[in-house]
Amino acid sequence: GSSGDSDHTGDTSGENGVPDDRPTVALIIKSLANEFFVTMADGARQHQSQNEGAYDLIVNGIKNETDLAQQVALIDQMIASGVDAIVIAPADSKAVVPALARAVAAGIVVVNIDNQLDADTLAEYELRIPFVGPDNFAGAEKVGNYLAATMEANQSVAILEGVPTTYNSQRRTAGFLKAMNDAGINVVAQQSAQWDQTAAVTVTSGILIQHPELDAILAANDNMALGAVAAIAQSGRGDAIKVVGFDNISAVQDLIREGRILATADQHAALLAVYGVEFALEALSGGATEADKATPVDLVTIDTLK
Amino acid sequence: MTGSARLTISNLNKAFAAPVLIGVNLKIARGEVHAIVGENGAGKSTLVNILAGNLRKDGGEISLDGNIYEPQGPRDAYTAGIACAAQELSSIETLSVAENIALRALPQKNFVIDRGALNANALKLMQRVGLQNIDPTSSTEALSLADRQLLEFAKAISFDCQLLILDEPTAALTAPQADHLHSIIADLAAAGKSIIYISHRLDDVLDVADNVSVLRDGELVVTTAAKQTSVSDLVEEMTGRNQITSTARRDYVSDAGVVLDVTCLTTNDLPHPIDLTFKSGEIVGLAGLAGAGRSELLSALFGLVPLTGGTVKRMNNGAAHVVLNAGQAVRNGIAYLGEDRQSMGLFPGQSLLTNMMVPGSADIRTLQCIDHKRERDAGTKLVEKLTIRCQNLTQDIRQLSGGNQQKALIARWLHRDSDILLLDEPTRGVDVGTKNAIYDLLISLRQKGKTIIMASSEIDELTTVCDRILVLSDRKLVRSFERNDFSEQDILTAAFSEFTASVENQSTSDSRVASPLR
Amino acid sequence: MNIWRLMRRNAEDNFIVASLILLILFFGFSSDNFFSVITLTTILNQLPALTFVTVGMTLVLIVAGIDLSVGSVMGFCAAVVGVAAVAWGLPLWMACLMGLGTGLLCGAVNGLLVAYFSLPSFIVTLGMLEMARGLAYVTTGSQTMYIGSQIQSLALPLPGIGVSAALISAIVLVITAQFVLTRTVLGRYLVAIGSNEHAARMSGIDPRPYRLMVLAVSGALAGIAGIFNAAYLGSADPNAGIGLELSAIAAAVIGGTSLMGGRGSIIGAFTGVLIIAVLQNGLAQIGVSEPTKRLITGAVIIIAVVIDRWRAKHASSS
Amino acid sequence: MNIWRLMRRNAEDNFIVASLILLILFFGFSSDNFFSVITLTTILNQLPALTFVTVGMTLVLIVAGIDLSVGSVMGFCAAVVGVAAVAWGLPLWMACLMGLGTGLLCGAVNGLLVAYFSLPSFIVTLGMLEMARGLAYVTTGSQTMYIGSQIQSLALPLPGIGVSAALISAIVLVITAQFVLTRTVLGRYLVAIGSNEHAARMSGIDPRPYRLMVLAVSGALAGIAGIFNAAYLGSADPNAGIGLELSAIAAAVIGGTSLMGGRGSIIGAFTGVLIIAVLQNGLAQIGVSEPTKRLITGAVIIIAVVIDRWRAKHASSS
Ligand SMILES: Nc1ncnc2c1ncn2[C@@H]1O[C@H](COP(=O)(O)OP(=O)(O)OP(=O)(O)O)[C@@H](O)[C@H]1O
Ligand SMILES: Nc1ncnc2c1ncn2[C@@H]1O[C@H](COP(=O)(O)OP(=O)(O)OP(=O)(O)O)[C@@H](O)[C@H]1O
Ligand SMILES: [Mg+2]
Ligand SMILES: [Mg+2]
Repeated sequence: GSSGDSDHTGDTSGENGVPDDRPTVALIIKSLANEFFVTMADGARQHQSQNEGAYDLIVNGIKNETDLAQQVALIDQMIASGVDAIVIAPADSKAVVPALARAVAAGIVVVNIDNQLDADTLAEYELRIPFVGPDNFAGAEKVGNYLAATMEANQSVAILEGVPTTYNSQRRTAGFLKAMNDAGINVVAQQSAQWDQTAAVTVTSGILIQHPELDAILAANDNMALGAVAAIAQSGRGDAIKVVGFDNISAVQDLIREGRILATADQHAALLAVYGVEFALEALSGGATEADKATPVDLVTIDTLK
Repeated sequence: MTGSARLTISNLNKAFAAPVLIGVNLKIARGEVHAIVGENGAGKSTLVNILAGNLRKDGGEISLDGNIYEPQGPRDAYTAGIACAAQELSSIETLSVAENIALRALPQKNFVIDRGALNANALKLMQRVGLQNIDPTSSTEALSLADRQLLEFAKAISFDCQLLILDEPTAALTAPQADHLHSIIADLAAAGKSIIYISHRLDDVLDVADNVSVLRDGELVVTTAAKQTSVSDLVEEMTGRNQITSTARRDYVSDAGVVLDVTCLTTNDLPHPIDLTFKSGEIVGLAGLAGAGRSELLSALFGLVPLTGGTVKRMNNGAAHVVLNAGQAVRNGIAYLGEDRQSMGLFPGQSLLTNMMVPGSADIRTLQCIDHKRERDAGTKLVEKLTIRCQNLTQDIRQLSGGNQQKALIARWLHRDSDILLLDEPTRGVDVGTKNAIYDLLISLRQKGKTIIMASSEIDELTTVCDRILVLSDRKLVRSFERNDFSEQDILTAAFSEFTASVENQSTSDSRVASPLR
Repeated sequence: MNIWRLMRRNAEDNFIVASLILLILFFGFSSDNFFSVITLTTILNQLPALTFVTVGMTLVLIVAGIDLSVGSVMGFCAAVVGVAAVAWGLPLWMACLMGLGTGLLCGAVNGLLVAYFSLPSFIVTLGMLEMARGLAYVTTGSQTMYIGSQIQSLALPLPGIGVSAALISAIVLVITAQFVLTRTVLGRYLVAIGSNEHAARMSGIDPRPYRLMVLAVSGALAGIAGIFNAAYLGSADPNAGIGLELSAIAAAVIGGTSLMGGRGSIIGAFTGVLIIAVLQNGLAQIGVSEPTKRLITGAVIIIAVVIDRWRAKHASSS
Repeated sequence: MNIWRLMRRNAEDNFIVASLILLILFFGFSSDNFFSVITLTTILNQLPALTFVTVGMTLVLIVAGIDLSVGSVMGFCAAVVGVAAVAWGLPLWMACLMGLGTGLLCGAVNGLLVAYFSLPSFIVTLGMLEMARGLAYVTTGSQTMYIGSQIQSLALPLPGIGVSAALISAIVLVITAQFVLTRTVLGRYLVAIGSNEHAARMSGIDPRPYRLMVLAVSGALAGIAGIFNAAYLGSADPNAGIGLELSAIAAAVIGGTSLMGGRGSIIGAFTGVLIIAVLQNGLAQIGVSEPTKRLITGAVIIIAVVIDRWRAKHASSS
């Protein structure tokens, strides 16, 4: 990865020291400590380097996904830096809206990616911010349905949630639940492992003891899926319990090939930001693209990896 | 005074903000007990600290047995055969008594501490210094100040040193304990060890020392043989003035009202009920041997230890307030000076002024602004009155010499202008000149109708200033002497009475049989 | 009272101002837009919450305690404000009062356990850290509550003055607290208790009510921080303030406060807050990667203290 | 050496064992399956990493220091192990050695700054907390690295013995450290330094090498914890160990270690670790909601210390 490099790619002044009129796009994402967002950032950087002359890029993220105040501060700082466009993956669908309203008021083009802003709040600020991103609910449902197809009705599963306050966690959990309900599978436990791998081992271990009959675990991200796999290995139940995840991080691919994880969902993180940036550039150049754009969510299984 | 020079100090200099030691020359022979005396802040402890490797000298030369001696730390002093009992007692509370004594060289067998040897060695040393009643495996937390001072001494003599430095080793000790310590010093000297002995008790100095050096303002003014000098000569050389004695008038106002009424007081450590009254305008002394319960009584009067029975009533203009805790005591005009200034008095890291201004004058309220100018003026006056040697009022209290710290704590309560002063060893570590000034001060406070209750291990101090002396023995109030029948001999006899009783009466039920030396 | 004298006197014994200036210069040269009014405003707007919490923390540290619960309590109070304003439809001032009261209560519970049950403040407030966060989730049902633009007025620049009510109150707090600490008997008692509790007791000062008070104040200030956090976000975020305790302690210690008690400066702590805010802002503006941010933040924390200690050594030896 | 005597003696002065038993009983009655071999194995499997970190922390606390960086250092070391094993294809033992070395290095840097530059350990290790986390992200490119089943063997029960290599080494560590602390000169020196640094110096003990050593050991133990964490997860998670420092401090203090230095027990700290592990497990088994988990965790931390202090008071007054 290029994460060690400076993220302020491209010069802010032209070749001869003359200020240029290239627009600056700020990409504000959630945790740069999370592989999903790192991939997203790398995708955007790569896109920028392929379109060197077209725009400058600043990438910023927050320390952990729940630090809302820091993300609001980032928006303000980007306004202060005089960027032309902000592409944002909001840490919260409501709380960042006022800050984004300030950005719009400052004449900045704002594009929403990854996690859709709350419609009511937007309406209150009379804002129209285009959304480019995947449907977490649909993605989770896809994964859930794939799992359900390998199971029978009345079998039991457990769901590992992310940080319960986050939108993504709530949507994915809802998607999982819908798939399970549709298939008549019992959800016997539903606990948060805080998106964290180590916490996932602890929680899964507890669930396995309490529900020895368990047949599968649905984790709201791949980190927790990895934790669940470790817990299952430690419990000595080996292949008996199926695991599915979400995000398609690189580490799960080996496990999917080994058959220890059944499926995950790929939201094409690398492309997500690129879509957003292209969207913003288009808007800057006058092409009034107000409509939302859905990006694909693909199921990843042992078959798709071949 | 036999043999060649063990320690030679020539032209030693040391300065902090101001020079503290100026061109000091000193020679100490094998088997010599060499005393160093001087006023508070004269530089005695600084000299000791340089020898012990705690401070680096600025200039000059030190040689030990003919070799240049330049310690980089306490460890070097130790390897060079120098042992030191510092003025400020520093026991390690979470270690056992035995571990404290032997910390430098814990005996080990196969990398494991040899507890048997450790405790046996410690017990031997403890018996020697008079701590035989303490369990070597107990923690030092519960030790009294006197015991801790003896522990410090035991630590210093725990290894076979060539030069033993004792900085005010008897400050917290009673006369019998001090005598015992002096006899050990004599034995060590006879065995060829050199000893530096620092004390403000000049009689003792003349008793134990072969030679005496006087430090005045960092300069070594004279070295004489102890036999050829006298207390008054020493005082004159220390201060540059003639003999100082207490000069205040002493009429006893006997018909004054009662200010403190103690009925049937008992605490965990004072099992025998005590009934006492204290009047305004009197100085009452508490005499006794170590562990007799003087400190315990004073802290009970101040509300620091829970009473198991009885009451302490503060009588003020006809009204009586029961004193239940220290806060109430202070608000009712009672002041308390604890025996251990380090843990009970000083606010380390704070200025001299702050240290003198807590808890502040009696009219002060918690939510009040500080009148800095008024405080500075008050502080300046106190510094003059008690001759506190400092650079300025904002100097960190830790940078003051031991005796000057003690004076700052007395100043605290003078500033408060309390009606009743409970003073536990108020002149501990204070030089003779200031001691007399403090006596004068106490007497003048008495003239103003204040009540002073002071515990002291120096009986002559009590007979000098007190109107009444109460004697405690083995945690029991045994006798009371009025001014006209003071007799050191009788007081001492009374102090021993309960101990001898319990020795005679071997079948005592109290497991904590104390020997007179404790 | 002469603010400037107060500031200057403190600047003298806080070399840390030098670190701040160095940092500002560094970012000024690294980013084109750093020296601008809008950067200044942005930084100033971020100060209030951390300032409130840091002032409370400094007071607690001065009495030789620690308050790890500030971040969670802040989140909990923000949650209470949100629920009171949105779910119960209370007027904003009443919701804010409830937030403040919640903070005070949490702090008082801490204080009671620490002062009157002699428990270590580290553990008590660690317990409170967990509990207050749990309560924040319970209160909000683990959802961010959108409060609306009314509360934001607290965090927006006041017309005519150019700075927000939140910032003004933070500055008033800093000056008041510094005044109380250095110029009142109360402040001196706090220092005495932190410096030698035993000696304070023997001077007739009962440390317990002061310990209780200081922790209660720290809780109340965290409550106010919660209100301002909600104002800043326009919504109540039950996750607000995670890890804030470490920032507050870092700010206090960078500003010369001792973790051993008995020594501390509010103005110094505020300088620490400024350093942290400038650092966060500057790093965001030059847009370095997350790992680099972490590395720089860690290094700046250490360097700031190195500079301060180096100064202290230098000053005492001269 | 008689382990049982050692344990019993310590159990006597650690009433905390009572808290542990209460907790076990509570979960036993709340959950049908708590009293089972599999619960026991599961809990035992979770111990190693926290135990290693807590032993280091206890030693640091005993010399009156603190090490906030353990969690990050653990994450960093796990990252190094992962990269060495996966990206560089080194043999596992060499990768583990590199992880250990990394921890030792981080700890030594902490120790050097604290001991020889007289900086407060809180700040130095807070700086290291940030930096090590940054380095963990750099090393892994912020990606979880799947190492594979080879490393998991460390965390899986050894055939014939029934417990894992990780657990055995954790227990060996606890016994060794307790032994060193109470029975060797080194241990007594550490207590002396933490209790009264000045007095220790006067006895010819130079505190600096000991402080350096203790922080370096804490780093190295965090490194080993990183290896076991990677073994536990089967992968290297650059986010591993966030907040671990607080758990470790809580375990140590619950077990009777003083934050003021000079007092501490490794066996006690291990009891603290057991309490935390039982708590986490029990809560996961009864499956309460996240807010409830937080509330219970907070309450248990406080109650454990209340019981311990109540015992201490009771013992000293009788
Ligand atoms: N660290 C320091 N910084 C500044 N001044 C100091 C420091 N240590 C000692 N001094 C000053 O040096 C002088 C000598 O102190 P020292 O402790 O040697 O006196 P002393 O003769 O032992 O007095 P005492 O009889 O009271 O113990 C005092 O004025 C003291 O204030
Ligand atoms: N006979 C005894 N045996 C053991 N311990 C004792 C005995 N008498 C008193 N003590 C303890 O020793 C401590 C010292 O008592 P206290 O300080 O009141 O005596 P003191 O007369 O002031 O003696 P010191 O000069 O040692 O201060 C008390 O706390 C008490 O618990
Ligand atoms: Mg001295
Ligand atoms: Mg006494």
